Amino acid sequence: MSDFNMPSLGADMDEGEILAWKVKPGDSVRKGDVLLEVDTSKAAFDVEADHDGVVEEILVEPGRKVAVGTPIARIRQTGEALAKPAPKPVAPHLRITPLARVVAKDLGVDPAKIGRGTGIDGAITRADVERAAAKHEEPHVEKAPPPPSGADKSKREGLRDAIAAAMSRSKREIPHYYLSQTIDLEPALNWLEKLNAGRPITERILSPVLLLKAVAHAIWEVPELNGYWTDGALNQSESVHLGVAISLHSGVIAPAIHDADDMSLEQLMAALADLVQRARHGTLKASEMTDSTITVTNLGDRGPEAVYGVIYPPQVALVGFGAVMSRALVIDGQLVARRSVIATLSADHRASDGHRGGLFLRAIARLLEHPESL
Amino acid sequence: MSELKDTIVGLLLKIAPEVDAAEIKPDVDLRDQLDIDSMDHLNFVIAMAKQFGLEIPEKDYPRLTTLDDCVAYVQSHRH
Amino acid sequence: MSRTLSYREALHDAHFQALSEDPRVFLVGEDVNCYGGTYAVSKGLADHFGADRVIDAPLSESGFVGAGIGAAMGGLRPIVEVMTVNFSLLALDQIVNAAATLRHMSGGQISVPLVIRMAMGAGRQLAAQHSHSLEGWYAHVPGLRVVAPATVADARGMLLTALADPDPVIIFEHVGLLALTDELPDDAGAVEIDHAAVRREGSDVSLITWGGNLPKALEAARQLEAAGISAEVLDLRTLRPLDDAAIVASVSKTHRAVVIDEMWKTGSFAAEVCTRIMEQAFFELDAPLRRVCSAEVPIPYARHMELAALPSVEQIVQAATEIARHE
Amino acid sequence: MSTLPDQARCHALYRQMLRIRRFEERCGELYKQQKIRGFLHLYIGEEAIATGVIDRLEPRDVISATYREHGHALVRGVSMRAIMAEMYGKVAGCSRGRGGSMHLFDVQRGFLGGHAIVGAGLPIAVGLAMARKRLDQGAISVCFFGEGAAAEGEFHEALNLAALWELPVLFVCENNGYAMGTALARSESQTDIHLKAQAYKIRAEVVDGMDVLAVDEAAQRAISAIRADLKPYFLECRTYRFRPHSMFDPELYREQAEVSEWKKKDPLLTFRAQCETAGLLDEAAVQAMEQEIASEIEDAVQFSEQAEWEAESDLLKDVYTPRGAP
Repeated sequence: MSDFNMPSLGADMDEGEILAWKVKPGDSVRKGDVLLEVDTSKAAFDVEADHDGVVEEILVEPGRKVAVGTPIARIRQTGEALAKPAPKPVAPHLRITPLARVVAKDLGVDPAKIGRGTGIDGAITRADVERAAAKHEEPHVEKAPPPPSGADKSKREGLRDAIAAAMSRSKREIPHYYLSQTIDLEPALNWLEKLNAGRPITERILSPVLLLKAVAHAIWEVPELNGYWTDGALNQSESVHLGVAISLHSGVIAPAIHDADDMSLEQLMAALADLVQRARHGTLKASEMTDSTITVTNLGDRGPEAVYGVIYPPQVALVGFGAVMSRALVIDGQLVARRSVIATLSADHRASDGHRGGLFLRAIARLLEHPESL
Repeated sequence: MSELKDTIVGLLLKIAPEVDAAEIKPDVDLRDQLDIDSMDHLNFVIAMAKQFGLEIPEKDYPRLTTLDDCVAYVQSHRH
Repeated sequence: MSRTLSYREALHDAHFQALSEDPRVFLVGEDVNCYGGTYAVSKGLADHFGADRVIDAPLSESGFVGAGIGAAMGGLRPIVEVMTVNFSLLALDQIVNAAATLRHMSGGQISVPLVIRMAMGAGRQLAAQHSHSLEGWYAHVPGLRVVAPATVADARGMLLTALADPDPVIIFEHVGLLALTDELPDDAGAVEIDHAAVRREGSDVSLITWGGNLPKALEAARQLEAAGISAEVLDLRTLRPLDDAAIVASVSKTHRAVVIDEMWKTGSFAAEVCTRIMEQAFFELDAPLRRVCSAEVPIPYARHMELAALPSVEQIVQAATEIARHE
Repeated sequence: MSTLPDQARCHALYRQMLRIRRFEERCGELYKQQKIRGFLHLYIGEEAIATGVIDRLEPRDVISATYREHGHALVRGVSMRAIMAEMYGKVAGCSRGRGGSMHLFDVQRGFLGGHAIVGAGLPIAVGLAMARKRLDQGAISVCFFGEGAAAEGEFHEALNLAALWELPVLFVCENNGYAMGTALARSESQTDIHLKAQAYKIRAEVVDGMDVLAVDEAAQRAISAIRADLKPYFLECRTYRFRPHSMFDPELYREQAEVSEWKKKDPLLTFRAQCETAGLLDEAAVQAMEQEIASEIEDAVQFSEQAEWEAESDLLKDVYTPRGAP
């Protein structure tokens, strides 16, 4: 028998709210199966089983918020004896008045978190929702002017809280250094256009995928940029899980593409498309939120020229790409207009030095000059 | 016409569920106003291609910049 | 200038005015002339207007209601008094099969500008054949207009408006209201009958009713106020066509509603009101709807049993408190 | 047997009865072709009554009838096109397609239905008489109904009110012997319907409803009496329905022999024979009438075929008088 604890889904996560259990006592689960949905201050995530087994007991019902590390279920590992009969399943229906449901949506309050309401038979009423919303907003009252009203206000604030905590910690603890390099993308983009020309729309590759692939391979050459700074030391990661910054209305998140370095361009393209889609729909998995070993932020072909990002702790590096645009470059002594991008590196000086960082950026540039090798 | 527009807006909402359909301006760059990235936009173009049975070459992507563009594009490519 | 008068006097005055102003108007019904009207509404009218305009009818409800329909079709403006809604069942054929249908069956050629007045309601120990509330049955029928004056001003004014209406109008006069008094301006007259009226503003719960239960709802609202619950009282006034907008507006303001109806709960008009709220204002609701209706029993004679069968102020207060104290 | 009037009147009476007969026959055919739906009650055999009575009325008089009222509407001058279109359910019908066969209305011609609740037309006719008496003294209200209505309370209430209040109503009972399938003797203890009227002190007489001249004469008597004193009058016209009650009726309740016996009294046959004997009508005249009538009917059918259906968007029309209407 083992306790299944509220997982940490990020460095900034202190507690989590159980939105819904996807399993019930008696269910067999395999490692990787989704057990429950947890809401952190950032977003809702699916949490997977970490080993095969049978769900014995649900310890914390939906709607409750518990600290990271709190046992929330008991899962008997395969082979263990049955401890006791399974308790009756938890009633899943949320008792809430129609008005409260509407107001909750307007205020961005998740009614499932409110618990028992004060209405008839414990129904959640508008007043319950408004109280919950007020509680949520309280810390902001002094710090900042109230944000614009509208849908997902509270969710937005939750995510902002998390970003604020993580970024503050990053700037407080991590001695950043910054490097940049202009990279000629003409060969890569020409190659890609040819590749795409013969492909149906669903199989075409977007240029940012090339950049991701280049980053993933460049890491092989400068591995100290890939990993975590924990307990005063660098723990280099053997796997390359690329965190990809995705801008949502509520704020930026950077879920991971696992083992990006082993992927073909097509696989990477598919993984990225899937990740963006699920990020938009709030159906990311918990592991995707915690596993990134390095983050890439790409401000897109319409963004600014360069980005000098803040490292997401406990990672030790962040790679940024600005807008792809035509620039005057000197190629073989000639001044020519070339499509190019400014790649930047923000790195933790505790884990690496500028020289190694420079090699890393040059590796990216070199890889992109020979896209066919990617 | 407006049915077509509604269909396209529906596709957009699938790509970017946070968007408020009522706030989409028909003549403003979708990526700017909806804060979606190139991947979202590609997903949107793919969805359009599937929905309307169109083959949309890469060079046509810039012709799908605004909602009005999309409507016009579908109308001119659909028989 | 104004004067205080009773609901009964207001009805009388309205008849007097109607008979004075339009020679096409006549009143027909059982005991409206010599007896002065069962509830003395028409007392003295025959002296002024003569026996051929204040006409005693034999006990032939279908006959004289049908005659009223024919007279209305033929260009007159009859007021037909049916002694109680219970007796109107003897004329149900004429009201439902003829008055309500003729305009439609004739492709719009015929109007039936008929007014039927019915006493109704319990509270006077008249037992199970003189006390019932069936206004919802009539409100069910397209082609009829159904009104229920609950105030002295409406008793004074609705008859005149009903007479001006080109289609059949049924006026339900709750016998519990006859002694109600109020001050009316001397020039009080016709009132519009298209809209419900907020009789008391409130913010926590809507008490929706009409006719004879309005005083109970108002009293309940007073008691609720003392308990810290602000009740809005909506008087529907017209049951067909129903003023949906007023109902939705009140519920959208208070987010809770109790509908008070002296009909039996099963198939009551309150059920119709609740359903409209569900259809049109579901997402405004912050509590389940409540109905306070008559107990499912023919109205008993014995006083205490009769009272027990009817909607009471206490029941209204209790229902409202139940849904309003859970904020 | 009554004395025959002049030739022109004989032609008019015969022609009117023939017109009803041919129209009803065509209706029966159209019903089988499903052009006419719902209930269809044919007046065949009873034509002499509507013809004899209505012909004697003035435009200011009003008529109410039953669901077997096509003949009455035709005699009253409601256009055949409008009647046929109504049965087709077209918006050009006299009740805009909302009434059908049982609910023909034409207010312009004082034809006020078309009432399909047995007995319910009588109180309404009483009320119409109240209005006639007050607004147009001398005008009368005529009410047609079957003998089945005599079993209804409304029959008795209406007769009593008309007599009590002294109202100018002509009650015309079309006694065809059967209330649907129930023979008179099986539903009434007193089968002489006019006696019931007399019990309410209403002048009442029995008329041979198969003889158009007898009906015509009785109607003249009744109508002038009513106009003179504004009191009701009651005619019990004994007649027979040659066709089933409605198109759904298998006629299990009467013998074919009885039908055959009555058919010998066919008002068209007997009146024609009478006129022919007197030299007032011949085959050529009848053929000319037949042709005219056939083309009128054909025109009505064509008109109805081509007429428009009412738009469904008008569904809720004519439930209430539009606000602001006069």
